[in-house]
Amino acid sequence: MEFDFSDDQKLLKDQVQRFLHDKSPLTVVRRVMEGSETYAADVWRGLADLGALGVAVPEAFGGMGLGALELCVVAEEVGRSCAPVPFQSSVCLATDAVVQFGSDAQKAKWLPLLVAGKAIGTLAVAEGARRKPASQLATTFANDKLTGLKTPVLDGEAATLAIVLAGGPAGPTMVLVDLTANGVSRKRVETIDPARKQAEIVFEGAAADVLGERGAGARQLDTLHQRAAVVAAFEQIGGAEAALYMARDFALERYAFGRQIGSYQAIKHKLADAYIKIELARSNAYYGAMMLASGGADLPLAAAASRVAGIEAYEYASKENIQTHGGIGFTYAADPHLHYRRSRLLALTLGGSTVWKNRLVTALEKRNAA
Amino acid sequence: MEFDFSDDQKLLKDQVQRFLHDKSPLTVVRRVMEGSETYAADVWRGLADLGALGVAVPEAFGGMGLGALELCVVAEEVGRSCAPVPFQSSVCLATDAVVQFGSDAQKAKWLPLLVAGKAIGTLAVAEGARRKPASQLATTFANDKLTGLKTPVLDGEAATLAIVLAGGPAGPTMVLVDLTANGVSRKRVETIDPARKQAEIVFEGAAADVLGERGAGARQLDTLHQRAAVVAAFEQIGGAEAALYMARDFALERYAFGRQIGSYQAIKHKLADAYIKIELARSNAYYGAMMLASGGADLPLAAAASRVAGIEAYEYASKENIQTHGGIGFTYAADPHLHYRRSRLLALTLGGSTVWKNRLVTALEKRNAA
Amino acid sequence: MNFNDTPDEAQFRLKARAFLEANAPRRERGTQPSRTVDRDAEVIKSAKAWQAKKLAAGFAAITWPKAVGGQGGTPIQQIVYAQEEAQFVTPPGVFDIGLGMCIPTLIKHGSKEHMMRHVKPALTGDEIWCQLFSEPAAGSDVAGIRTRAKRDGDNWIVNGQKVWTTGAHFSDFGLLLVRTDPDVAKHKGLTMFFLDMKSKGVEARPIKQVSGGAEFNEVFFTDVVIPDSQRLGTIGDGWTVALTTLMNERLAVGIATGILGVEDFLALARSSHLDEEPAIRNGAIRDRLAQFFVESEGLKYTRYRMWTALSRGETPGPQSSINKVVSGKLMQDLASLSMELMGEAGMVSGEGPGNGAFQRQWLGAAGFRIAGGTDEILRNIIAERVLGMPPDVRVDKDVTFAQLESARAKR
Amino acid sequence: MNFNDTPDEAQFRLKARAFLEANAPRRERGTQPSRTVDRDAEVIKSAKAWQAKKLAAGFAAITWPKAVGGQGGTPIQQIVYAQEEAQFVTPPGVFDIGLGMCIPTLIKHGSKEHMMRHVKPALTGDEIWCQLFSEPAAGSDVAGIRTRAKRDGDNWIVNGQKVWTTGAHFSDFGLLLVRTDPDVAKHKGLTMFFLDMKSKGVEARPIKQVSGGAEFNEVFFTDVVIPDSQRLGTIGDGWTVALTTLMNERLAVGIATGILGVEDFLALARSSHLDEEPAIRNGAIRDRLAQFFVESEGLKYTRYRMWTALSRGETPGPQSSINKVVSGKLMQDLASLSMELMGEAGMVSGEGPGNGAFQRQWLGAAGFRIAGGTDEILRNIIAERVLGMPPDVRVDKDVTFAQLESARAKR
Repeated sequence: MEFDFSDDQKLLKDQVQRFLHDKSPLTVVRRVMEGSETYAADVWRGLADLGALGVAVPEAFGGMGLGALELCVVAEEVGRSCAPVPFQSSVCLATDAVVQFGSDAQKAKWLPLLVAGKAIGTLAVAEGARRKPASQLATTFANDKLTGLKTPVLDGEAATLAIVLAGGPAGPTMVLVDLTANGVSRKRVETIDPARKQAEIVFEGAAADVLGERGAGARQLDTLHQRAAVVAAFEQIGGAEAALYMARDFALERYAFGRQIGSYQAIKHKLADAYIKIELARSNAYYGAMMLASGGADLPLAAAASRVAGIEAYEYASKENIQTHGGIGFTYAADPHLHYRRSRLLALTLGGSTVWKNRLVTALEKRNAA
Repeated sequence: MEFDFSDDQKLLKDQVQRFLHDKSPLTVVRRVMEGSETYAADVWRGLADLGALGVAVPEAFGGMGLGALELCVVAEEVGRSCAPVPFQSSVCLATDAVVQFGSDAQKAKWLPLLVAGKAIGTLAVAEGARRKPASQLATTFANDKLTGLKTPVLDGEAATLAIVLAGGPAGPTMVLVDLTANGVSRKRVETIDPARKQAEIVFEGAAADVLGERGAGARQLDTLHQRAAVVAAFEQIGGAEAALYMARDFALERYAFGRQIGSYQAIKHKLADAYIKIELARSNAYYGAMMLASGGADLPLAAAASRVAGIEAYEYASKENIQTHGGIGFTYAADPHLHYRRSRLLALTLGGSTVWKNRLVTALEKRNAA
Repeated sequence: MNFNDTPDEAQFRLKARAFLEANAPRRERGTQPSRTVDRDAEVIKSAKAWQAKKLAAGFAAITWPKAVGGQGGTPIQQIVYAQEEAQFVTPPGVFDIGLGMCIPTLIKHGSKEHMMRHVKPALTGDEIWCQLFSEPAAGSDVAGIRTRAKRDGDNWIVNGQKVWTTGAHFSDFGLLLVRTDPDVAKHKGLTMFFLDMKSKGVEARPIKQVSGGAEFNEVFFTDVVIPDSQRLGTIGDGWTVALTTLMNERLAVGIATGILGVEDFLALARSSHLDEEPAIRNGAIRDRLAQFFVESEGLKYTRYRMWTALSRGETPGPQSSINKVVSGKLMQDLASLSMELMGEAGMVSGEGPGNGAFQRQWLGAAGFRIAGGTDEILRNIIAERVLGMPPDVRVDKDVTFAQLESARAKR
Repeated sequence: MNFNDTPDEAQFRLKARAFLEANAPRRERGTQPSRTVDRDAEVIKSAKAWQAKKLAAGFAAITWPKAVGGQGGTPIQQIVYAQEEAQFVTPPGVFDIGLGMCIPTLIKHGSKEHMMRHVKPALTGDEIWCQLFSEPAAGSDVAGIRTRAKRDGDNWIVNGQKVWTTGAHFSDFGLLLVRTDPDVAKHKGLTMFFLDMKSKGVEARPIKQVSGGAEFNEVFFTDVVIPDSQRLGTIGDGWTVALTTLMNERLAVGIATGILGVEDFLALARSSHLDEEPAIRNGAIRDRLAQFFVESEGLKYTRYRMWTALSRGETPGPQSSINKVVSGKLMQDLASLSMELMGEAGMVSGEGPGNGAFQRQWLGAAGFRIAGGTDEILRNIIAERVLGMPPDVRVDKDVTFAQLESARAKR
């Protein structure tokens, strides 16, 4: 039984944790929230220097040539620090999209840039209010040109490369767009987590490349989301633990009626419940990581379970962190809301809990039919 | 604003409460659970003497000629006492079925007997394991004869009259069967609440009468269930309050670590939550009762809300009553399990929470479309 | 059972409606009074004018005795008026705290001179009051306040900090609870004063909330001088006086407004998709919606039960204590699931379905579960006052406040 | 990451499997070991024979040092053996408490003579032990026991009552915690003994549970004589000795068996209808099923994480403390929803889908959330031992047990 990360993986985790603890405290989150930066470039550069942006990218393209397990430990630390960097968009989605579906030329062009932090990628799917089936996309790709509007796009301002899901004669197709080229314009969209800027991007005949197979965009998106769901679960677990221990520390310091509020069962049991949810999420995510790393047949099921448990843990821990802080907890000046916001962002970017619970059961039905 | 029961209705409630408190303590529940009685005949006779079995039956048929509000207050007290009597089967379902759908002759024959407690009625719908659509009933009615098997039938042993939902050439039809006549055999079925005996009833060409309209059985069943759902909510509220106060009293008596366990927030907040659920159920049930009494257009919505909240309140209060009692709570000798069992019985007899939540939303959609 | 007015109530309702029709525009169907508004000078001016008009017409201080300038009316008349006013566009209530909590405290514990001077201007809207109790280290535990007042001849010198003060920056007077003796038990060393908010050394700073609003203030006191004549009750008896104020807070009949509820959620679920079918057809969504409905209607009819008791001249039962603890979580859960129905657009806070209203509610609900009594304190209150369960163990009863503070500092 | 055995583990597994193949029938796929069985004389006899066989083959007391008769093996070997044994039909474990808790306590706190006399017969299965700690008024608060032992020369005379004693009626010996001095603080006046369960004045009566089972007993002590030579530890030091026993309880690696889980629920949902469609197509049911799955798999992989730590020779983290608090509620919720899927037949306890197994689980789960530590105690343990939060306020620390009892009596 070897159901844990290896010593090397834990070493990498510690290294990333130390770096983020030193260089990306919550004051940096606030700096991005309130300032004009689209992301914390200093933190991003540091992560690139550590190799953290390319842990799962082959060495041939500048990566560390490790795998999904290493990506998961990095994600957990990014989540813990609530870092204002385009980690999910660029590393877990765009970079992974190129690795999974890119041609040799596309890989050679983009991966070294992405790994070095010199290009920032994002995945652009949503087209405004309310969910739409992939078959109803208004953005279209034809004659190597992309036309349409995507919003909200996470890190859409910072990104230099977008993986766009577009409609077209062959059906939904994933295309790769250089956002610095002609025919692309963007503007900021205000969201609930201003530490992670989002944008509306308008494509007016922008040059685009098919990524993967023409007409296979919906299937490719599912694959990407499934893979990213596992990694995101680690990010959520890191964030949830940060929120839990922030609450615990406050409960030890704060007094009411002559006692630490952490001595009241209402607070103790609330935080015990957060701990329970986090451990359930962690155990599910470990299995997800194992399936992701090994390409196991249980990946659809394990990814869905990781996602459902990850959303639940971070949501609960972050909202009850505010509650534990009492009046101070809902002031802008205090930190708990940073995790409350981030938990919601991470719950919505890859699709919410209801959708994934349904997928989980579909995968379970399939497995049990076999 | 007159959103409460009248003084007269409260007087009736007190009267029934006093009677049940004196004559139907939980020792009587155990007597029926463990003995050979099919129900507590003494308690039932007493309720009949009070007029409680016929509060909503017209005076012409021996009833008190009052209405649904009076039936609700009686139900609450029956629930509070956990009384082992066929109240829901006979009063809320069979008697109401005859009042709602019976011919003059049927009413004249059966209502006076039912009101006097000399006949006991029940409603027989289920046909064994798992839910089936009404269109797939195996019990059939043809040529005034009924053939088939119904199980489980609540109070099926004690009952002398059954309202049976049967298939037939015209579609599902409700029929009325004298269970003391030929062609009827029954045997006891063991259930989770042995204080309320249930039976399997086999009809072999038993004489039967159409009740209401031929082929309208499914619709009539919906009507009956809807009406009974409101009354059952009061029964659930009474039971939930009994469970809550049993837990509260125990928490005041029981010491752990030198303190009453009722001084620990884990227990205090658990019981506060039970109180909250009960009040939400009560408020919903009041509106249900008002709609039932006034024949208001909101009845489908209000009945569903009453049922959902009633199930939730009784389930929570009864299971956390066991939990509050600790080790003693799961001994057979202690009383908490009596309410735990009854809460489940009342949650299942008219269809469970998921089904009613769905009906609630259907009714809400209809109202909001109008 | 019915929702009808009694003849008296119906008559009062007609009178109220006539007054409102004559003096305010009707609210458009489906719109809600805004919950957080900037109280700028214009708004304050219009609120004062409206208060004067209401008083003149007999719709201010409805339940107060005539002897102190009220209308001698019933609680149900107060509710009837509020129901009617909610259908019109009127200035925001900036007098709720003064007339609902401060002035009743003044009437009960103040001198005849205090009443002569202050009740009338408060009623006419000329003077606005705020309440200065909570402190950074004294939230749920209000009696744990540290703001000190020291005697100086006929005056008291106040130093310290209050927090969560609604309207401090536009108030004329404030009701202030301070510690005058740290060397007795916590509850014994408090004294109540009122003060002119324009006094030297008083500084109000708005607190920015997570939701973006800033209705609350921090108020700093630096050597503020308060004459002893502005003391309410005896020295050291401040906790008793504060209980009067807090009791009046509980009597205030709140109708939560501006909240997105079940109907909004239903509308959203009808127009959204989940897994390629309309979200409203999804059983999981229906299940949650039903749960929201049961809670929301349960609260509504709980309010009706309370109004019925008032209408009968009875004291309402304890059931209204469930309101905030249910509605806070409901607001939060409903908003959260709504955002999920919007997919990625659920993150957008300024536009989209409801123009960011669900998102604002989700942010605000985190505070609603805390402000005016946390969920945890409210459950304690239900357990203790309604169910008669024992209080939590109190370790702060038999020691002086100074000892408590030094024990805390030592840990 | 993988689930593979190390070479050593694989070898041990093969050995264990070979032993089991040779000595027990394989369990049919899909069947579960029964959780509550009558321990009649036949069963006890076969259990004893099986224990002797296991010991001879080197699969009993796997983790004990060889010096005391164990195998000197590792915790992971113990787990590997348990995994393999679960695939075979073997007699129920009646030695778990004796070998898991009582004998380790005897080894740590007893004399050489105690060990010489008792360890071997316990290992070979000749003698069965039970543990007599809990009392009617001392459940979560074990140190609150009232059973008294009074000194009488070289003997002690015991009077009182124990409860929740597993296997008292078929045990040969019992580990007994009693109060020897009520005039000191609660934890100080306890002393530990062991006794022959056939002693005069010992009477065991089965307790009927809500679920119908009766694995537990009440045990009454009337002037029972215990020689002082059967004392473990010093007089008044019983609590320290008891902690050894309870610590060993926590180390016991439980694999819940005989529980209906996600697969059973899925099968039921596939074959049931809700609103005329298969229940498994209903979004609300899918939502709940997914939740059950996440919890159940979460516990499974939490166990794997613990096994990994053991396999590496590390001490497992605190995460296994979540097991019971999650699985109790899961058992209850899953059973409850299953009954709902059966419609009215959900009430039937003896037949129908699963032959009443869901119904039995629903009844049993109410007890599972209590036995061996209530949900509330377990949350306290997680908060205090894992998260480092303060203990609850203790009012029973600085008073004698007699004072506590008279204070309680007075209320």
